[in-house]
Amino acid sequence: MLAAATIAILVVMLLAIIRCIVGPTLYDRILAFNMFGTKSILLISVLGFLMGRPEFLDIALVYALINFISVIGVLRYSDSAEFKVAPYKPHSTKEGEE
Amino acid sequence: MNLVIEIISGLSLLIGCFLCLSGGVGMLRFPDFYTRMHAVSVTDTLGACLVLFGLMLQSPNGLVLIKLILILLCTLFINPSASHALAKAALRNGLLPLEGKPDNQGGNKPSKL
Amino acid sequence: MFLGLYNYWIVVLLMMIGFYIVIAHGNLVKKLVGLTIFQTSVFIFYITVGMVERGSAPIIAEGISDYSNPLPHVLILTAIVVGIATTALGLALVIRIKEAYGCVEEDEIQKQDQLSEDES
Amino acid sequence: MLTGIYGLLSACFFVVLDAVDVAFTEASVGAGISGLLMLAAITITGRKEAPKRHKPFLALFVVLVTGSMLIYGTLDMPYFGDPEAPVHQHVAPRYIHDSMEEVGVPNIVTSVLGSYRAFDTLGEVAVIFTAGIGVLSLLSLPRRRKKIKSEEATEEQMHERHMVVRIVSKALIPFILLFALYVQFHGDFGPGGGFQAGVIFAAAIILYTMLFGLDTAKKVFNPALIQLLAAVGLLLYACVGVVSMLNGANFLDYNVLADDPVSGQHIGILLIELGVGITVASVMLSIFFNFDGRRQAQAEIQAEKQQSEQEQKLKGEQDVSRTL
Repeated sequence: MLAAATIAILVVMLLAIIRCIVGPTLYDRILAFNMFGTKSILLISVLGFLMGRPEFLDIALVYALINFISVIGVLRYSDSAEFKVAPYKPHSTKEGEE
Repeated sequence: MNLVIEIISGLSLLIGCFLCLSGGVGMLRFPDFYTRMHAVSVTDTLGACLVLFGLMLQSPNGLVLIKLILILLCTLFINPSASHALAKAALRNGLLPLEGKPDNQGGNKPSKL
Repeated sequence: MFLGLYNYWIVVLLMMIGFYIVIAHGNLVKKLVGLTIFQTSVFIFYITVGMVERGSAPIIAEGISDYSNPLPHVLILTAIVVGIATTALGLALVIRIKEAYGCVEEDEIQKQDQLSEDES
Repeated sequence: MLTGIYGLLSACFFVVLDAVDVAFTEASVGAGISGLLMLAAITITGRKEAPKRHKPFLALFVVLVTGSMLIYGTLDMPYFGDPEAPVHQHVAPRYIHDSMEEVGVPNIVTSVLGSYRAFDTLGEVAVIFTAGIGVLSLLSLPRRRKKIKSEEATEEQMHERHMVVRIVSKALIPFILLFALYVQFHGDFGPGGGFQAGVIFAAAIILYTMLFGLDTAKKVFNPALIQLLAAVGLLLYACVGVVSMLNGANFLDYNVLADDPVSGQHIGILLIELGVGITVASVMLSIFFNFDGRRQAQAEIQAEKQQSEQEQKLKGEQDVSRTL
């Protein structure tokens, strides 16, 4: 059962990587990245059980935290430069959209 | 008793993996960012919970169980809030949802917000 | 017969990707990315060398007799953190170059250097 | 963006290869901080790359030749996972078999890092410290006196926008800090140690900085104090060595730190791991603060420039209308 779970998770990770490379917008990529992170948490926990060394769970926990931090970081930095929105006036663009 | 636990854990692992897979397929096949996000964030959270729950039932000792619960809590908190922040940022930066076709039931209404 | 060597081929592939990025791209940030990839290939090389078949993670526990070689792990563990520190230093240099020259393209910087030399 | 995935992927890879400690480090460094620093640099330097002028055939050729030569070289290497390979014959068996009696720490990686190769690790920490100093001297900004108004507006913006994330993070940050301490002091028994703990600690504070703004974070974590701490960590490490020398042993030989050698080793490893953790955390933090400070300063300059341009434009229009 664990082996099957590992294979399934690996397949999902592959799909996420494809979306990450293809992804038309930046946000698709971040989304795929987030998903990839979650899947690797699962993968590491399952692998730990598969190998009989559950010490690996620490790493999974670190992933869960670091993944969140990097998603937030990407969001913060993408706000200011990637889209050429005037750096510190986000309201103006929003109003322009609506 | 042992067998029952084994079966339950196997089942939850299976369902979790199925959810993850469907999320992955949805991520690849759905037409625009918001639908993809929907596919991913919903299935991801539940799938991860189920897989971790399945592992929890198999855990050999208390420390492992506690760590698994911590991971579960983390995913439960982090995943939705990251998705929320992502969607908000995308909307704010002017990424519009794909609008329904005119002949659809959704009509011409933009699906904003 | 040579299939047992596939780990080295993967390492070489990664290393060459990094190398290519370093040579072919003019953008200094891209060059640093290439260097990072190169670096990771070296990490992977060390770790694969230290791997032992049927070995387990080098944390002593009961009932396990085979462990992987801990020495490469130690070397790489420190190397990763040192690597990020040096990468940060490189990025800092790039930022200063950007402020001084207004760009991070190699050709442009050389051109500007040439110009200022000609003037003086 | 792909750097993050790359870090995660290589960390998974290390897990498969039994290198738990390395995976731990790569997970915290490769996935988190390195990607963030790259992104910060990209936001400063601009995202677009100039089109290439010359064709990359020459580069491709060089790369291919080097690659094929390297692959030719691998033919003599030992097979993957071969227990008879030369690497496993030299000092590794001693580490694996004797470290439990000599050092008394279950995690062999920690005992090698902290005890057998402590001198090497001291050098690495010194390199990190030097890199931190380098970044500081390159990027540190003179202290600004006046507060620019646009900045405050952003703070408000961040608050409005990321309310949910903020609240979740508020709950999460203490947990991350606690976890970093756990990693720091549990490094003897499981995967972990000073390097990883330092990075995780820094990551928590970086999360705080990103959500609450650089200035708030600088009020909470004083940059001068952080720079001081970086030096203190390194000094702590070196002092352990000096103390063991004063007790009549070699530099960084912990056997003499307590009555019996094993507990002496324990004390020594604990102390130097603490030193490593402090140095790594504070160097990473000061690097991040400086990068972010640069970015903010640049954004402010741009905003000011835009404002002045707009004003000039307005003035010009007024002039035109007046002349009309």
